[in-house]
Amino acid sequence: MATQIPQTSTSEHASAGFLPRIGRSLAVVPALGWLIGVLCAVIIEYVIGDTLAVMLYLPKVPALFGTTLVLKEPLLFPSALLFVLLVYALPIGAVARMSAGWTNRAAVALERVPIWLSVLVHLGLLYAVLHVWTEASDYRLQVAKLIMIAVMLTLSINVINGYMGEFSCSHPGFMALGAYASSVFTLLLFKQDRLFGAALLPESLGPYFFPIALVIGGAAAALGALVVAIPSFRTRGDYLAIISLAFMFIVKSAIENIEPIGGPRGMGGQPHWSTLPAVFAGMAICIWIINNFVRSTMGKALNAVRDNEIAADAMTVNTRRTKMVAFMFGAFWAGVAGGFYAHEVRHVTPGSFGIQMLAEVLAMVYFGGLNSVVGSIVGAVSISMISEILKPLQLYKWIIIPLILILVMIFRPTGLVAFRDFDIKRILGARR
Amino acid sequence: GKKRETIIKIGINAPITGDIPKVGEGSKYAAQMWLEDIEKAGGLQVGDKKYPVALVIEDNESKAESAVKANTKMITEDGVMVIIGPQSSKQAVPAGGVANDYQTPMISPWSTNPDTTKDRPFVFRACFLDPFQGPVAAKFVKEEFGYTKAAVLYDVASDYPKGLAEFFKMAWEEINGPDSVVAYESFTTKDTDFSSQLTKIKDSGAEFLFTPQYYNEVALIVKQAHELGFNNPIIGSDSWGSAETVSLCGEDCYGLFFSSHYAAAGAQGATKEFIDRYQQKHGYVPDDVAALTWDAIRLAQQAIENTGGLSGDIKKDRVAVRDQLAKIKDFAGITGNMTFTEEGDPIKCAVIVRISDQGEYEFYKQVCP
Amino acid sequence: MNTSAVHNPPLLQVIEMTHFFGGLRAVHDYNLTLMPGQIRGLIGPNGAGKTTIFNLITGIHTPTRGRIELEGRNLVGLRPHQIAASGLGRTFQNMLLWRHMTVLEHVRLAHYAQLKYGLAGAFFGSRLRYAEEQRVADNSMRLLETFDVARFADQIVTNLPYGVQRRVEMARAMATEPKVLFLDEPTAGMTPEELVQMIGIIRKIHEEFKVAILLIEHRLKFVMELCERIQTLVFGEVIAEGTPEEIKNNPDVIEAYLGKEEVA
Amino acid sequence: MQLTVENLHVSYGQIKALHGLGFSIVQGEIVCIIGANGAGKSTTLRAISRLVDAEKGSHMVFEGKDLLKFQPDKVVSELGISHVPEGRRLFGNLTVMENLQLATFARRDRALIKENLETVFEIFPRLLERESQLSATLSGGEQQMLAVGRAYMTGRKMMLLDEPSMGLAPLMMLSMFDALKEINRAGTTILLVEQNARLALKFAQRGYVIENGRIVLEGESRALLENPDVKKAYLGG
Amino acid sequence: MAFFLQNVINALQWGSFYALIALGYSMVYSILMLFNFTHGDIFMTGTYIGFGVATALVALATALSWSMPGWLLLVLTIIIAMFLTSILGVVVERVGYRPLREAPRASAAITGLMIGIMLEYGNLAILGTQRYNFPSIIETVTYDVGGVFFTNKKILIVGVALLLMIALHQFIHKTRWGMAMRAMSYDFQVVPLMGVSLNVIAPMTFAIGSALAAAGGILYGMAYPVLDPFMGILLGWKSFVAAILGGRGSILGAALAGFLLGFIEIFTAMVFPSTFRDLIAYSIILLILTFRPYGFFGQAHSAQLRL
Ligand SMILES: Nc1ncnc2c1ncn2[C@@H]1O[C@H](COP(=O)(O)OP(=O)(O)OP(=O)(O)O)[C@@H](O)[C@H]1O
Ligand SMILES: Nc1ncnc2c1ncn2[C@@H]1O[C@H](COP(=O)(O)OP(=O)(O)OP(=O)(O)O)[C@@H](O)[C@H]1O
Ligand SMILES: [Mg+2]
Ligand SMILES: [Mg+2]
Repeated sequence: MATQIPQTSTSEHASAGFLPRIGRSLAVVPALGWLIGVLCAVIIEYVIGDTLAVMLYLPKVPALFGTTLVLKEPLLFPSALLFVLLVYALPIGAVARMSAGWTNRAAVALERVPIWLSVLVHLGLLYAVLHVWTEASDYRLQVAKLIMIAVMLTLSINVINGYMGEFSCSHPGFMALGAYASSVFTLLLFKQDRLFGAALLPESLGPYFFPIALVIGGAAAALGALVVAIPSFRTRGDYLAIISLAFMFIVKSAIENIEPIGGPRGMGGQPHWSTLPAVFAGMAICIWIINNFVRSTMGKALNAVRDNEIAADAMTVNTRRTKMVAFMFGAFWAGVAGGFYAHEVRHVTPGSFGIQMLAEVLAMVYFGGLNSVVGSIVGAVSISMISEILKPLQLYKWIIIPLILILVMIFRPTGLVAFRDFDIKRILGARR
Repeated sequence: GKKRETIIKIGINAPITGDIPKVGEGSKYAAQMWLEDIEKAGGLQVGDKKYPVALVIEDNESKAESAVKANTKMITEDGVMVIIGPQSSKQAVPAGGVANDYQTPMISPWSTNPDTTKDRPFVFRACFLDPFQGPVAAKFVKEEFGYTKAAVLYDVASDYPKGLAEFFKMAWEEINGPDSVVAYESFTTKDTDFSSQLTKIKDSGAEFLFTPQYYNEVALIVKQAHELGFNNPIIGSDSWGSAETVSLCGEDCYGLFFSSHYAAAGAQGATKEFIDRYQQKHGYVPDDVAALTWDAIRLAQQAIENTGGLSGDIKKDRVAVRDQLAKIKDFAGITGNMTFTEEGDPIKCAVIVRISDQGEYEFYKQVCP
Repeated sequence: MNTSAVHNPPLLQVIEMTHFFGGLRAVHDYNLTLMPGQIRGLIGPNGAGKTTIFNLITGIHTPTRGRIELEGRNLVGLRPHQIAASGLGRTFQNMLLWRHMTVLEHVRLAHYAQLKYGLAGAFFGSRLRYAEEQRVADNSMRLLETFDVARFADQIVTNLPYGVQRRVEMARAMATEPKVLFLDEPTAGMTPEELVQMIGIIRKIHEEFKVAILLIEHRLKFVMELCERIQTLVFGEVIAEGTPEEIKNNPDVIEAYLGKEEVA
Repeated sequence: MQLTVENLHVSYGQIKALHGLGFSIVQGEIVCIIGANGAGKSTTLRAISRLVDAEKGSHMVFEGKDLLKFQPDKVVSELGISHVPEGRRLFGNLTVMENLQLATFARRDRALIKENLETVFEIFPRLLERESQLSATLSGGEQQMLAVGRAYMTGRKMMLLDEPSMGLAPLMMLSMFDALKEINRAGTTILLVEQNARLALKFAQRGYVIENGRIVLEGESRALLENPDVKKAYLGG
Repeated sequence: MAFFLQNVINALQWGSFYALIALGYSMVYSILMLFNFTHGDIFMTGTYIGFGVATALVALATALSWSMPGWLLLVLTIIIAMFLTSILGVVVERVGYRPLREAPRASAAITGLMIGIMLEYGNLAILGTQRYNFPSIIETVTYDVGGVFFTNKKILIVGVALLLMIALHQFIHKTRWGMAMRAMSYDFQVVPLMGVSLNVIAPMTFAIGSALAAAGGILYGMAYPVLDPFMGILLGWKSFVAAILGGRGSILGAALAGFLLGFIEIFTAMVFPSTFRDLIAYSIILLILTFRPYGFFGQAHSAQLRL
């Protein structure tokens, strides 16, 4: 509900007495209303952002709500805050509230059409918001894309670690497989390149083949996942964690030893196909399919395997198939995320897919919340943002982020939004 | 509104955190020393105007993805004119792509991977490449000792040692015929035990060992080799060129040779000045990263000055700076004289350094391409 | 053994099943002929091997020796979920519930083998899937009502009272549409009042779903009232088999299991 | 009074389990608590052995000492209250013998320990047979025996028994209750929680009936057995 | 032959480090059922503490112009460092693990990971990026027996590892304390009912584990004398591998698996091209676990992950 607007809730802390009242009056706004509010805000920023920034002595339109400025130049904090208030908080709140009447009516109307249509309408709006917002700065765009890739990755690991309850450490490995497989595909076909020679197809055709490249990446990762899935029939828990860890090391070491794909030097020159619409579509599809799956009875079998395997077996659940599906499915999306990553960063090295990345994705998934699609989104977005914001602190960043995580774990041991169904109907529905 | 003043911003893309913080620190300190100089002079004189200068230091966390983000941010948000860094090829290659796309000159002080600068007119580097340094070491050993059987020990998972090891092997086999590298052994980053590889090396009858590793590994490799009874010479590369090599390795390393950009002990002129200043300020002799960063940033300064005046339009100025960079001839860096090739790689001489019996880096020999 | 078998083939037949745990012979030459719709009891002292028999039949352990046939089809060597899907439902002595799942989810999941929408349906949400999920949900609610636990449908099982959990477990077992239901001490931890209620519930499902039932129980009242025939197991071997009356008066059973007071 | 409990309040997060419950026990008694599922019987025992925290205002005194001041391990080692928890809760990775030995962790009286051990094996000969088997692989009833034996080994001023008859075969149940009587005769107070009310009341001298976290009835066992309400609600008609 | 024997010795030394660290890891891991991801960093901190203590002792001895014999210096260093590091272990238990005792195990694993990162960067923030040279506490003596080289330090290291392995195994299996620890790994909630205090057993476990890490760290520092704030990461993960390969709950298994890991790494590098070392070594581990799903001495029931 109110989770949709972090800006207002953080920036209006001062008026604590107000807050409940504002909160109540905003509670009637449906998702549609919020989206429209945010769209207005980003359009306002697009139009007058630069002028306003100059007036507020800001060097530029603050890229991430001024958060990246605050630590570098604390003096600019009031200006940044004012900017955020004027450009985001106020317009969003006002537009959302004022349009609540008709957006609610629209939401009611949308409740009557097939759900996918309603979802498409909302997604379209959300995309519009992102599109306008990222127009302002390429840095913003890149951060947004990398966050969306992180969301995919976190979701995919939640399938295994959260829904099925195995402590899998192999995700960097899956991602590496996806990144490399899709890169090989695109470089082979569309790029004149040191490793594979001339392009086989004209590059202009490329973007149409990008989905295929991603699927190939995902498939490679899914195939790799068999190495972990098959032992999981007979063992689990810690032992499986080690198997998956070994898998990660094996993938890294194997890539290092394959000269044709660059060995430790890595592989570069991928075309820049991870555009905003592509990544956005990828993420939306990923969320949609994963959410579909985990909410189906077949997907709930993952939970049963996690909570008690013997009982699952005795209740006709094919546990082997379930594990196989979970690993391959999770790995598939990690591979797709890897494909996006490779075509965004445009250079992959085996060294990137190691323990450091593992620590990061684990942090995201456990911070956000186990067994929850929303949790993964929250985890990926917040950890990525915090990590971006605190960069100016350099070393101390790595003391503060762990501290935050420890506190979250102590007070919410299963993560921020754990064990909650992502109920699209309820989220998109009208509010009364 | 009000007109914004033109500030020349230099971006530093360095691994302040992550697994090689020392490298980040060296880059940061060198850049800050340079900034002091400029500020003392009241700014950077370009044409007939003095411009204030600012450093934008971004941490790339020793990660490719963060290096890319840092470059994008510095270019699109901060509006830097030149980027110095990233240091490791793992980050420099992808980050170079970004710089090139945005037509922003970038100089990586330390990256040896050919891909960093290849087909990227806007990307330069300040160090020499493996295809040059490998043969230098091979030739030196042949001329100096006349050996015929070589052993190599390197980190497979790391770009620099692996590349150098390969070129060394190629050069050595060219001189001494096939199979003259009798042991070609490897390990993985962060390994500390090399006993198995060293046992193999010793068993192979190699007359010397070439190991293009970083200083922390050098200490371990040399000590373990001695413990295993391998007492033949051990030869290194420019990555040995940190004061820490000797402080960590101690007497075990005395008398060994390595190829490098400069020799700290015998340094003269600007080089010595830099070393002394750095040491005074930070308490240790700067390593090659710091020296190369210093040269890179001075190269950038030179190019900016050579433009003869800034237009105020950052996009145009960047192109102008890049053109001037490409034109630089015989730049007198503290790590040697440099001229850029077509690809943006410097042509420079190497020196052979001997670690003296006092543990100092003595100039031994110069080798030019 | 059973003469009517000629006309009416047995539903479940276990022949000379034997099992060892290491050197320990837990079950020895166990035979069982269960006719459709029959309710049978299995009693015996602690550690006699009753639970082990259940585990063997339902595939959790594989018997060292012996045959198990359901409607003439061999079950030995099948994986537990296949055995379950072919018509053997069960509950567990220690109740194996899924800690993080709601009551309704428990029962829904037990329909797993009946789902036909496949992975594609699960991923993309086909029409078939929604139809099936709806059917499963309806059926689950019906079962919950049968067991009188519908009001807990959306609660996480771990916080529920013991007796409720037992009934959820039975509802879950019934959702697999078993032909034979194995109940391992279904009344452990229940009050006498609930015990009576449980007798009613078991009668009801027996009639409504036409399942055959094999139950392990130490509460004699329960066994005597429900079962047509009872086997008594001691040290893995059946020492007596017969109607409740016969068992109650069998001196061996009294000696090994019941004790004199209980009968009196 | 050996144990006095007054105004006991316990909650599990949002769920309130006990609402100001109170009762008392005299040294050497056998007292039982009966009640429906979820009435709060186990919670009461857990509160006494301090496994769950009692809320403010609760009052528990054992032999003149404020029970609430003791850590759970001290309740066992210093006050001598042992507890057979619901669901047995054996240490499955330890053998039968190790489970019994661990129970004497805080005890120093070696000679007596040895004697007690023999007593346990006398009551439950099956445990002796299975001495070095991992307790996780015991049958349900065997586990129950071990749980009782283990509690016997810890401290013996008072024993809290949570459904000790669960899963025991009739004969075994009789012998266990005989053994408990024996233990009681040797001076251990017994507080018994049972679903099987008839059995419990037959065994105990006094009983309490608990409903929704409150004591609703108390009295001599015999009286309770005759009480029509109890008969109807807990004795199966 | 000399070549082979030399590698056996290499493997023994290298394996004994894995064994030593895995022992400490296994203590906490198998008792508290925690993935103790901090262990590698406690090991690192222990090494630094040992470094500090040794340096201070040498300085003290010089100041008092007293020539301390090497073995005394070593013993003193180890004892003091073990003590100090065990305090660190207790603190880690108190802030990082105790509040999460009832939480899913994976959450505690994450806090562990995070505390580890804090230790790394805390170290970096305090001591800077410089690497330190661990003092050579005792004089290295190299022996050459028919072309096989080994040093007095190697003998010491292998000896200590074996000794600690046996001592710890006895402690866990033969004493009441050990029994209580094992019980705790199975069901910590009812451990108090045995008259055992969780708040004594858990910190004690951490203290022992951390002290072992310090001992291992000092020996490690003597053998590989380059200190680095990130030196514990890889060793920590590998000892994690060893502890689990040995089988949950088995101290002996952990140590043996540590030695095995050492042998696998050294011998794959010996037999195959060393570039394939990790690939082959980890494939072997993967295969071992595929065919021995519960490690060497583990039991099936112990594999459940508490969530
Ligand atoms: N995995 C195992 N390893 C060794 N012995 C086992 C194992 N499982 C069970 N046993 C032993 O086999 C015997 C039979 O156990 P089972 O659980 O079948 O008894 P039961 O008849 O169900 O008893 P109860 O009525 O007490 O539940 C017991 O003595 C038990 O200790
Ligand atoms: N760990 C827990 N978390 C939440 N609620 C609990 C927990 N344990 C018990 N409860 C609740 O507290 C109340 C009392 O439970 P308690 O276990 O004491 O009942 P009981 O009388 O022992 O029942 P039973 O006969 O089923 O054992 C019940 O409503 C139960 O649902
Ligand atoms: Mg049983
Ligand atoms: Mg209870």
